[in-house]
Amino acid sequence: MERTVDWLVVIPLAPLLAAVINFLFGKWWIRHRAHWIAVPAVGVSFLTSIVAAWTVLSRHERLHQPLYTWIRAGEFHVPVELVADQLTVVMLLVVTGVSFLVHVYSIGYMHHDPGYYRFFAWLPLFVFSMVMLVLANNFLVLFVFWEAVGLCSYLLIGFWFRRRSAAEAAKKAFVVNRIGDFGFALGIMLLFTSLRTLDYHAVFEAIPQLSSGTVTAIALLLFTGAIGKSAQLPLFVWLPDAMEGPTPVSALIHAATMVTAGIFMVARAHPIFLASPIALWVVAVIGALTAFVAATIATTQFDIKRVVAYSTVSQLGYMALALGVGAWIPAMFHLLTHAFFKALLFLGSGAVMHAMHDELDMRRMGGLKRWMPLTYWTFVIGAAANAGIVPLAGFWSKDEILVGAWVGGAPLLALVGLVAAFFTALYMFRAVFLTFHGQPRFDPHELHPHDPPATMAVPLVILAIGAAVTGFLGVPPETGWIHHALEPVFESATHHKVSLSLTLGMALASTLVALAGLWTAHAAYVRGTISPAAVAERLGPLYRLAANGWYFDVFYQRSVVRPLDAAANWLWRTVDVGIIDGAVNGSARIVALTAQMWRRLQTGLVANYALAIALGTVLLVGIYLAFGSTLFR
Amino acid sequence: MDWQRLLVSYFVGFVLLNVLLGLMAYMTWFERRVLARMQHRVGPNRTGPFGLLQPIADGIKLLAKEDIVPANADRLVFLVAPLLSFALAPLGAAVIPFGESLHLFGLEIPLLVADINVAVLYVLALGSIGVYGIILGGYASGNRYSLLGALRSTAQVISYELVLGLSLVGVFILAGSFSLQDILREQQRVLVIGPLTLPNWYILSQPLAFALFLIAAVAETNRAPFDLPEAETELVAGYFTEYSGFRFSFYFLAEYINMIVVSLLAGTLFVGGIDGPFADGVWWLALKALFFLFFYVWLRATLPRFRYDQLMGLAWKVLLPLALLNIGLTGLVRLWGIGAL
Amino acid sequence: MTELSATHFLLLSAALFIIGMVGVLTRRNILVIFMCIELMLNAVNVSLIGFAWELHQLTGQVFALFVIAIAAAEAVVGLGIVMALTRRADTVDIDELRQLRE
Amino acid sequence: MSLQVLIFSLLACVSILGALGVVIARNPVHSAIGLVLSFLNVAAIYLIARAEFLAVVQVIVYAGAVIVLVVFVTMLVHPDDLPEFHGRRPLRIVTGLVLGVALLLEVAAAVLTRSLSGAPGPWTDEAVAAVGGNTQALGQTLYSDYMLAIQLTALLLLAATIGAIVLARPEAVSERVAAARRTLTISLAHPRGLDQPERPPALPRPSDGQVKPAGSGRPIVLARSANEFTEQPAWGEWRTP
Amino acid sequence: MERLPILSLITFSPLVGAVILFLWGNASARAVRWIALVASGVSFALSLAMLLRFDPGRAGMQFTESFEWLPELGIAYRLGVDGISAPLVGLTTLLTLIAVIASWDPIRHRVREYYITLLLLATGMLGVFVSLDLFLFYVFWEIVLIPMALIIGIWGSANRVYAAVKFFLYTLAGSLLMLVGIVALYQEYFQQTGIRTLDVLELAQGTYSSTFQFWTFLAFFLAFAIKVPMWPFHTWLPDAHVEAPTAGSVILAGVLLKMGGYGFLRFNLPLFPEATQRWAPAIVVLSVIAILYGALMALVQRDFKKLVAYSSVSHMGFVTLGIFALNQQGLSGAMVVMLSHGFVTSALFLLVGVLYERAHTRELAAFGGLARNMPIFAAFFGFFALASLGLPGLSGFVGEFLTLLGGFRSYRWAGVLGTVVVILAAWYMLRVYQRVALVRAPGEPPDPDDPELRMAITQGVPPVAGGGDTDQHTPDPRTFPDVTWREALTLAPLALLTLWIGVYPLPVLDMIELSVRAILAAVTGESM
Repeated sequence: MERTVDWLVVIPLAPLLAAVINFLFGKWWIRHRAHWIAVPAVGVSFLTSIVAAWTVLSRHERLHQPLYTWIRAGEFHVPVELVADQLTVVMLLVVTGVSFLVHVYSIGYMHHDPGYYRFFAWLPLFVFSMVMLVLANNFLVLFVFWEAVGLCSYLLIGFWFRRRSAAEAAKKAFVVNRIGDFGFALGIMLLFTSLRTLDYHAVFEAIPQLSSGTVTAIALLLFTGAIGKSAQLPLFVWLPDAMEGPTPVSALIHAATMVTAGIFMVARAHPIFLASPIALWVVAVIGALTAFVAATIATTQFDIKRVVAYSTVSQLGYMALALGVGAWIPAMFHLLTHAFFKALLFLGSGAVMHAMHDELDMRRMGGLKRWMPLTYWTFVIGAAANAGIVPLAGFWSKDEILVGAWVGGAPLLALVGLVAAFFTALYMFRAVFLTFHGQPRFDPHELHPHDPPATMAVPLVILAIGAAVTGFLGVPPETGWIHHALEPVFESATHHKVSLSLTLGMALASTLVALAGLWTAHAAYVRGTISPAAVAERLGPLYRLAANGWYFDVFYQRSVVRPLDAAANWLWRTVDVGIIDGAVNGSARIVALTAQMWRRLQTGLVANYALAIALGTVLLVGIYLAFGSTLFR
Repeated sequence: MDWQRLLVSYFVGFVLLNVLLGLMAYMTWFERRVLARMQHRVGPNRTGPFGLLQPIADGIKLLAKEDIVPANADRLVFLVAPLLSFALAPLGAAVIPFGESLHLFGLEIPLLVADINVAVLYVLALGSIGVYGIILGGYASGNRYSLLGALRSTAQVISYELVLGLSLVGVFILAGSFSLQDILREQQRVLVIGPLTLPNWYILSQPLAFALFLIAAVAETNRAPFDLPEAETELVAGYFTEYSGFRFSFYFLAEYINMIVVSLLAGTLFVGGIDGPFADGVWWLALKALFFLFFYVWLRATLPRFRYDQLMGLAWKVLLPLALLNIGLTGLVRLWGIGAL
Repeated sequence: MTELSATHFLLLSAALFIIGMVGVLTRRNILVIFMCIELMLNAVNVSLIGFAWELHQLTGQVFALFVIAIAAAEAVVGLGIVMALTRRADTVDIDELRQLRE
Repeated sequence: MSLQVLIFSLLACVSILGALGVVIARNPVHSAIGLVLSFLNVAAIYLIARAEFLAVVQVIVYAGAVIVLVVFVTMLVHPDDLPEFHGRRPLRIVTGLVLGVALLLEVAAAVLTRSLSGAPGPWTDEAVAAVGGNTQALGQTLYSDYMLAIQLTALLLLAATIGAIVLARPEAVSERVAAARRTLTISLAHPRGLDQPERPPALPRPSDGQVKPAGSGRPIVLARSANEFTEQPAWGEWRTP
Repeated sequence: MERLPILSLITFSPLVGAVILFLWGNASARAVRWIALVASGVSFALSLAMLLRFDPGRAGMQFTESFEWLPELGIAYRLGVDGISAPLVGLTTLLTLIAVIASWDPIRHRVREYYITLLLLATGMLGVFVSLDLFLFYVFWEIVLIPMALIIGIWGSANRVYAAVKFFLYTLAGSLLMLVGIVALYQEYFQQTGIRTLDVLELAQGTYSSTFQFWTFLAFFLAFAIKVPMWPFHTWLPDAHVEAPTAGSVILAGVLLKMGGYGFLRFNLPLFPEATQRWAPAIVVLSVIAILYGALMALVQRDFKKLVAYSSVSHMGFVTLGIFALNQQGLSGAMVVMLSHGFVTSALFLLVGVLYERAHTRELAAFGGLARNMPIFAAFFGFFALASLGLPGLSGFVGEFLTLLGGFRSYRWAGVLGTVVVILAAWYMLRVYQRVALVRAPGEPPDPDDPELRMAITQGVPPVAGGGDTDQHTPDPRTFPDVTWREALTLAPLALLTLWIGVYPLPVLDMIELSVRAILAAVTGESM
């Protein structure tokens, strides 16, 4: 079942080499030829992934390639091994596939940027990191590349480093991710202290030996990492800000691949979660809440990329919900479909921005359908897929999640999901209508929107096709291709028997909800029968809550950042300089004062010194005379 | 105990002292006559035949003069200083051997007051004590000229004493003793080098030392051309400006006695002392000393006075290194056995 | 006390030494203090020579010789210091020479 | 009481009197005379102790060199302004005397209550005579057993000589020391001297029409010709033409 | 077997350079620099050879040299390295070489004296790491002190004398306590066995009463704790770093702090196993405080160097935490942290030096937007900032993770609290990176395509001016040239090593492994 191969390393190595070459020689030599290195490299990686996937899926075997031992300290032993099982190859396909398309798209999109080579260094670096994350065989290596993708995210969000907003967003993304990593790292440490190993297989074997408390702790700590990376409540705040990066980055990292690392990790570690019902429950609740909260926020945003970003958060919430209720395969299925349609949506909005000269505010768009039909149609496909309109990809996967939640013992959460689905359709089509329909709210004489060039258009089309058809990988529900493919991975998980009626009922419900959202959006932004302003007015505080992202940022700023800064400042000025250093300098001063006192003995008069010498002589001789026989013998 | 020997020594010393004083007196006459001849003058010739009574007349004159003590003077020191000078001057002669012992009245009478095994050092020590006469006299006069003269003299004497002492070290090395008797005995040996038969006088083996000794001795006795302490043109009369009468004469006497003693010493140390052709005896020594005394006068008549810095520079920069060189060379020669003369 | 012995030397030495010490303690003129120090060194020599004589040793004399040498060195340096001091402070009164204080 | 003791006592008495003279005399030159007296008598005592060489050395070095130097220096430094002429310090004299008497008592007690306990050495009078006398004996000991010590002493004397030269000629030496310091010293001062390099005060511009005052407050006047220059008074009031 | 005394050669080749410089009084600055370069280069090359020939399969001392020095006192000239000291020797020679190169241009006054001091310092540091005799060790330990104080006090910036004196007295106080400890140990061993020795390995064989261990441990501990420095003995460090010249900071952070950690490993643990166990919890508390405290301090610093200095405090907290966690991961991790900190913090100080050379200020507020005109600088800075905040794949992570793991195993709370610092480190490091390298220069307007500008135009929100309030007038960072090739030459090897340790730390870990295991066995009393 397990086969050792030596070509698996090509998948990460090709993008790594591209990244290194572009980084080292890009600025002075390669410059605008950078894509000639990066794109083929990722292509190679993608092709190799296909080979790997074919091998794994058709032959039902795990591929395995040991590389080297990374750390060895006592019993702590961390080898770097590449392992490809079914879960991995699915992820590999998504990662390398979407990456390839985004790379191609970037050739056109980033063409005029002075940091072109840099972009084509960081992007393959990200591919490398993500691929390694997926291929890792133990938790520490997973963690390493977990952080590495975070780094790439930092580099790419802050790509336009001259913008304050971009720099701030990058920093925020990294630090917030680090909060999650803090938990993740602790989880790994606890895992190691409890089990003396970090290897997936060994860990999963040993899980039953642990007490339920420990397992819960481990699971929750690991999930903290996922919260950070996959932008779950309450750490999702970084993701919308991450839109300051170039749009291809948003598409690739902050929609399709990196943010799903958390989902992947939980899925990868499912034996641990399965051993802890509490942890699963927490995952599900956080997922559902995230889905709902992010959907409400998305509804109120005007920045097209932010809408899509919050949509991502919301969709990630769905996946987490799926994980929490034990619907592992639907979670991965949604991950897969989401990758396509979210990448599509981002690239589409990128095309819009491209055409609108970096305008992001939907209130200054409108009527773009006329000039950008290709973009329009692909965007609509993406939006519909996201909104879960039959028969596009999102419909199938989201439906499975809701079903899974229902049967997984959390009907309430399924209902929350449904509500969120309404908002999903609402904000998605709000974006479509505001952007492409109606009259242009800009001066068409100044701006001449047009469809993007081929390098950008081709990926859009391919992704649109993907967004349209990938859903059928999961058809029929419960027994689709994807289910068969991933079955071996999750064989230990319990399977709920799902009745056909439930499936159909849920499908109907979600379709209705989605259509309701679509109708509402149409009414509000096309027909104008509902005034969004009036609704916002009516809802008042609720609207403001959503529009301000539920005040998470404000809360963090007020309760964490500023108090910490103030406390540190106080510590520095009072404790460090005042008390500790004060004590040091104070003791020095005491010595100096004492010395000043002693100094008076130093009269400078030779006569006095001579007198002291003579006195000493007299005394010594006297002592010698008196006690000499006893003292000096 | 050997009271006898003590008495004999005392007697010899008494005789010697008187001879010295007499010699001293006629030394002044000798100097004046020779100097006058050299300067195409006549010199003292009125008092007695050839002016031979002149020293006596001078002596009477000086003794008859008033003994003036300046008001500013440090009285006690002023009075004692010339005595000190005068008293120390003839002591040096006590260690100079004037010949083999005489046998008179069944007694062995050495022609030598005291045979000390550190005789030469003793002479040097006397020289260094002698300085006090000058410096105290100059100081006690309460007069700036005197003080300056005294200071000059002190510095000069100390410096040249060093040269004097070091120049003799070569002799000591060869003789292996500080005792003048031993040194004399060494020189009485005969040196046979091939066809030549030479006396083992140290002037032959230590010519450099001899030259140094001669120069240093002149300076040590404050004679021309090193008579800076009493440079009349600059310092009135140096440290004895304020002295008059017999106290002045004490200084005067001391100077001439010193000259005689040094001449005797030079004769003993370098040219064999009583050793000479035909028959050894005190006459040889007298002859040699007379030559050195003549040399003193000759110098005075010939050479101008040194400038002070030249004087000191000569001592420290020329003579002292030469003396050290001489010591080193002599030491090496002695070490390699060539000097087993 | 009828025969000369080291005790005599020692008593003389002690007397000279203590006279010197008292001089050092009581005088103000740095030059006189200097002389008193020489006196003390000399006193030490007396006792050394006394011992050497009594015990038929030369070590005492050797050490006396070293003491003399060192005294000479000390005199040279000391007087040099006095010269420098008077050149700077224009006094030989140790009560006015207080440079050691700073 | 033997003759030896008699002579010894005589010499010792004179020597102590000389020493007392050193301490008591107000005039340092008198002190020096007392000291020489004391030293000479001590030298004579050495002769009694059969240390002829040392006796002579004592005279040459102590009396002839050291004290002469002291007297010399005494005369160089203000001979008319001696501290003792300005009064003595009674308290200090009392303390000094008390301490001196105390030490004297202690030492006397030590000397008189104890006896010599060393083993007699080899250098009897005969042995000394056999090698040719005190000087030869001393020389042999000195240049065999004390070779290193005597070399060190020589070194010490050299150092002292150099030190004395340095001290006595500060002006010439300071330059030489500075030159040596330039090559062989690590200075602790900051290379830039001051933390904030002090700017030189701005020079008055020619247009300011002011003449920079010289040290005495006299204006510097540029002479246009040699005649004019010689007419300016070197010191004193400035003459207005 | 007659072998080359390679450790002596390594240790004393800088000294030879110093002596040559000392004797060659009028050497030109250029000649002086080249001589120093050759001397430190020889030392470095020899240490490389030593490391290559080092046998990681042996736990004991290697390349030992020994000859009696003062046999009556049991003092001998004993040198040797094991897995703990060998990497530190390599680190020292490398950083010395780098310090020599880094001082090439910035030091323009008293060049000869400077390099003499630097080379002397190098010998002292190397001696500390290679000596196996407590006497020798102490001598070298004190030798280090003086040149360092001189470097700070002479070639430092404005407040240098205060900093130098503080550094000197602070560390001297500690080392005097250590001297007391050494004497006590010597005496105790003598009384027990009748052998007078100062051989560390032999002394470690002795068994001492627990009271004795308790106090002697404390004496040694304080010396090393001040050197490390542990909270609350750290206040000399920011002052010393801020005032020291760049190379001085490099050496100070790169090597001197390691001497403390090395001291713990070499002396405190093997000599006083019982006391180590008793003291460990208290020390772990201090370490955790140091880790968090240093990070918090770094958060609010306005002076670039001070920030790096406080981050050093934080990092060295990891070292002590790892050591006193008393398990294999902790100890190995502590060693790796020491190496990593040596590379990374030194590089950060070099980078600060690069800026200081151009701006003559270290105020963070004076900088901004350097990534545009100094891309190589920004790349290096970013690299080392990431390494400093413990990014996996770079050296910082390996050590920190191992120490935290070790701490977590022994004291769960310590591991948890210590791990918090990964957040804080990211925060302050990225903040300063943004401040210096990103965004714009102070007072520079936004670029045309910047949304901030658009906001300014459309909504009337004025753009936030770059930079901050500075008291003094500083040159415009936009005019700064990028790093020179010489500066790059100092940074590049450190970057490579950082990457190497991060990616493939196994050779180093293997080198350390057995030695650490031996120490652990001594402490816990278990057999290997």
